[in-house]
Amino acid sequence: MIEFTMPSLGADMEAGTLSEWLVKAGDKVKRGDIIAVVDTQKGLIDIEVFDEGVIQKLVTKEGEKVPVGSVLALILSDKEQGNVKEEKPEISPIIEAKATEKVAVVPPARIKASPLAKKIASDQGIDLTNIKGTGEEGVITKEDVEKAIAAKEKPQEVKRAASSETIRMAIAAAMSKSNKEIPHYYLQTKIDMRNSLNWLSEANKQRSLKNRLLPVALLLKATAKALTIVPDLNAYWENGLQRKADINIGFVISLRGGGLMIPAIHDGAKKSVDEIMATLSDIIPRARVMKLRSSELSDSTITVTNLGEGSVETVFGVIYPPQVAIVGFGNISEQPWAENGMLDVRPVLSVTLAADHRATDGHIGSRFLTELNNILQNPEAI
Amino acid sequence: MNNNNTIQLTYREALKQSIRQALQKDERVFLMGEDVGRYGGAFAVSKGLLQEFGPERIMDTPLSESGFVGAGIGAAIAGMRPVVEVMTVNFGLLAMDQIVNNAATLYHMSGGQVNVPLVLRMSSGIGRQLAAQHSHSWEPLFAHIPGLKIVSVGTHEDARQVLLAALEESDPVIIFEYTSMLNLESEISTNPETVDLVHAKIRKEGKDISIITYGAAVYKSLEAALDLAAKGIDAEVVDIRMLRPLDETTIFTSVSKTHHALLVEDAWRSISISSEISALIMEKSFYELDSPVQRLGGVEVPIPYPKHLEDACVPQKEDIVKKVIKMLHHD
Amino acid sequence: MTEQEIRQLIFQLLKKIAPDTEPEKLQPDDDIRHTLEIDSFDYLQFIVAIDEQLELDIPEEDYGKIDTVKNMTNYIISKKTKKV
Amino acid sequence: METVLPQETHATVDRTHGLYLLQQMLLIRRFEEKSAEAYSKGKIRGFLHLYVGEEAVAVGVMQALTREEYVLSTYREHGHAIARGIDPKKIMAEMYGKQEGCSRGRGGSMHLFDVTANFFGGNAIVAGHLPLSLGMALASKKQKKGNITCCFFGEGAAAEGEFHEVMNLAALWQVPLLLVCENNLYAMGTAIRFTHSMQELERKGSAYGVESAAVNGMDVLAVEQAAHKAVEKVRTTGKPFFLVCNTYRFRAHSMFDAELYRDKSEVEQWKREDPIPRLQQLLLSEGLISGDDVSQIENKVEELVQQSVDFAEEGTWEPVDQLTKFVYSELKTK
Repeated sequence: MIEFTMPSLGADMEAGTLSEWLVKAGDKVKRGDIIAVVDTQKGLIDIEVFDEGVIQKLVTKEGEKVPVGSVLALILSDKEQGNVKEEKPEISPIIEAKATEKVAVVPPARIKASPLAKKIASDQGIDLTNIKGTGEEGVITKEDVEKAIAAKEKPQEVKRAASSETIRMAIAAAMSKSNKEIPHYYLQTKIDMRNSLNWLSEANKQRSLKNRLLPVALLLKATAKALTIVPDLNAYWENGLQRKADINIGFVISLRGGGLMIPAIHDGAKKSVDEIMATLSDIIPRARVMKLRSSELSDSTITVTNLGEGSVETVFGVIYPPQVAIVGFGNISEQPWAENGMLDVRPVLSVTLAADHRATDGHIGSRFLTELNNILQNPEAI
Repeated sequence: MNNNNTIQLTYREALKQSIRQALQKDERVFLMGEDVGRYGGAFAVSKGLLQEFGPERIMDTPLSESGFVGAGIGAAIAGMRPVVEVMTVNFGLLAMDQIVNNAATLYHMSGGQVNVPLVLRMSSGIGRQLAAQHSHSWEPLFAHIPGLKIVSVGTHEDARQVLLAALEESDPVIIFEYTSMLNLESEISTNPETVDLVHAKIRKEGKDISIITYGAAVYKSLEAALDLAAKGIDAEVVDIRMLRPLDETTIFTSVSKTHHALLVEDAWRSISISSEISALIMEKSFYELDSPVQRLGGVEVPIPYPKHLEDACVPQKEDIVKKVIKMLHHD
Repeated sequence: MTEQEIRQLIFQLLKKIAPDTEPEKLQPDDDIRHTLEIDSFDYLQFIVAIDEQLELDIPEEDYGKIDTVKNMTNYIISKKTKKV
Repeated sequence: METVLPQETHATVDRTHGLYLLQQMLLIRRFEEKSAEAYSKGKIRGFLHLYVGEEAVAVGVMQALTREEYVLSTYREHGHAIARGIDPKKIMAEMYGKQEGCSRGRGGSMHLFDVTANFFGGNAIVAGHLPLSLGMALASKKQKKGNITCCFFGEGAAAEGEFHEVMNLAALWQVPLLLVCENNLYAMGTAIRFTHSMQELERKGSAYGVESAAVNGMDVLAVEQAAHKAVEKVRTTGKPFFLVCNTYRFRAHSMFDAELYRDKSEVEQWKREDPIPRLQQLLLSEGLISGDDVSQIENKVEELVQQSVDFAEEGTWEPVDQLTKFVYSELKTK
């Protein structure tokens, strides 16, 4: 039996509230499926499963806050099911076919609930499979059922509202910590985006409307590539510098109602610009409704903030601990540009780097911005 | 209660006062048993009563448990109100035939013609390092028998009153008194209510769990409830008091309120009063339960002599507290 | 499709992409993105949605022609007419 | 301490009383023979212990007791119940288990009770009722009621501890108790020589300071006379008396008994002592009664027995919903 547990979505996360189950006992799940939504300080997070099998039992009930590591559900792995099948005695083929079908469904595990809890649940039409027992040996008690009833009656909007509140608190805490603990240094440069935008324009001509690339996709790809050359910025500061193998760029998404979501774009260096664009298309709408996967929220190794949509030219970011750097992209605007003694008008992007001085020095930061520039000057090589 | 005056007295003194009052109240009442007269009672419960009431009312008997218990039954049949003291319940076994085959059956097998209004007092229980033959808690053994009424005196109030209530009965009543509590002092009202033998007594109201108990475990349970209150658990302590016939209603009402039941007694746990109540709760209050009924009873061993082993034989306050915390998942 | 219908469709799609905005309050000449604070990504989604609904292919270089409700309406009408 | 009682009696009885004694014994005999028949037909179940051969004891002792005395008996008590004057119809109905029985059918053969006759069982634990009789006598003493308690038991009971406790206590407390031991020589199937070290049972009384006597239990007139003397003693002294009636049971211990423990010749020999022909012969030889009287008695007894069977047959079964009655008193008696 596989235990599906409350994931640790961040070093500072101790507990999460299971907001919603997207599966029920008996459902088949495969690696990567979103099976639950958890409310954290960072908002509602879609929790994915990393195993294949059949949900045997939902242990934690909706609305319940449990510590990281608590069992949320039990999953019967395919392998275990296989065993079940193998143990089946040989019977007539027709019956066997039926039996096999049944094995695939797997009868839901017996739910341990107190007699009183069962009675209340039955009276109130509460499904015990979705309730996590807090009694001895995980038995569902009267209190658990009553909480489930209360949760059922509570309108969903209230939860969401509470969520943005908690997001605000989380940002406040993280940023205060950052400013208090991290000695930032700031670097800024301007990049001529003519080549990049031309490349994008050409690229988009060959793409259907749906698949068109936005400049930010290229910028993220370039950032990832630059980090492969300057890996010290793709790291955590935890008892010293801990370089991260994967480059997962946390991309800041502002929520209209206030607050931020920072989903990670996994393995940015290995993804093509198109793939990064596709990832954004997937992630951004989900971030807007605060439905991100656990790994997307917990895995960022560096952050990119892109405030260039408005009229802001330059953004100096605050590092999200324990990361050691944040890259800020401003507006791409036409500016006079001098090159080889000639004055021209070019689309210019203001790029900043805020980095943790404990982890790196300006020299490293400078190298990163230089590499970024080089990459954006030769987009075709990307 | 209008009268708020209280009096401090020992369990022993409360018992004695009840006997004295019974003797004063009804000419038919007499006390009979081993060493109740000249010796003053094996545990000094009847000390001074011989001088006060004379040898006709306070009768010393030889060591003939079957003989004098049977004589008590005969006297009761013939219109007296005998109070027969069996020095300790351990010797009660010698009178078992009289109790089981005569006291309990005569009313029935005579087709309702012969009443046996006998009161049998037995000191009982563990706690004085008296080892295996003198530390029995035989309440379940006697409570098994239809036709008998079994009362357990768990508090000073009851020590003062139960005998008087028992003498109002037309059927044989066995009263269990607890040797270990004799010197215990407590305050009771100088104008105590008459004990209502029919009903179990809620010694402390609570809403989180019902601790259902009797006898020497009543005070332990009350102390445990006090400790639990400090931890935020509001335990109800139900003193069953009458072990047969059982007041099921009070038990079910309490369990319906708290949804958790812990049964505590000194008698060996298996085939005990707790076993019976547990089964009754399953049968009749199952859907009120929010956790399995739990029992704390005596360890299944003849009682050993050393104090620390003796203490370990029966549930103590700490065991009750621990068990409740575990049951309510409060840890 | 009338002008009115096109406007309604625009509002409807904007509302879908940015539920907490009030597109119907847009003045005909308001810059859609700036007024509603829609970023490039959402705007792209919006254009994709228009395309899906009306089967219009809006090339990237035309993005400048659809910055206001008025311009967009006109653009759509002209594109649809051309098609017919 | 032992009182010497006459072992043989002659015309110490008049016609009326002689006929009465004869009829009582004959009634017991015929009643029990009918019971055995009913048992064989399955009408009576459980244990059925017959008193055949011992009738002189119950009938003889009972003549010395007033209606006020308390009487307690054993599981072989049909004779005592009949001699005590309990309606044979109610006794037969009780054995049938009908609610018209003297114990509402709750007791059966071994538990005949009739408080109106001051008859307190029908007690089936050997010697178990001895302490009760002691207590009842004690109560009478305390209440200064003046009645005595008479307790019948077998020689088997005299081996029980309770017999000894009661002898001791009764003497100690000086209560008006007549202890009547019916020594029929067998405790179930074990002869007295295997159960008592001292087989002259009356001698056990002296150890407790209880006045004792033995009498030929096959002679109703002797028993009656002895009982009168014993009762007189108890009544006047207020002290217990131990009367041993040596007798013999002609039939088996119970209906299901192969009688492996005794020779048929022994039984035949004792049958020559049968108390009923013995009295009948005496009354006839003394010219107190005639052959017609005997026939009349026979007919009367036959009629009474038949009536009891008819009554029992017509009796009703107690409804099962009343099963749990008589466990606890419905009423508090003060």
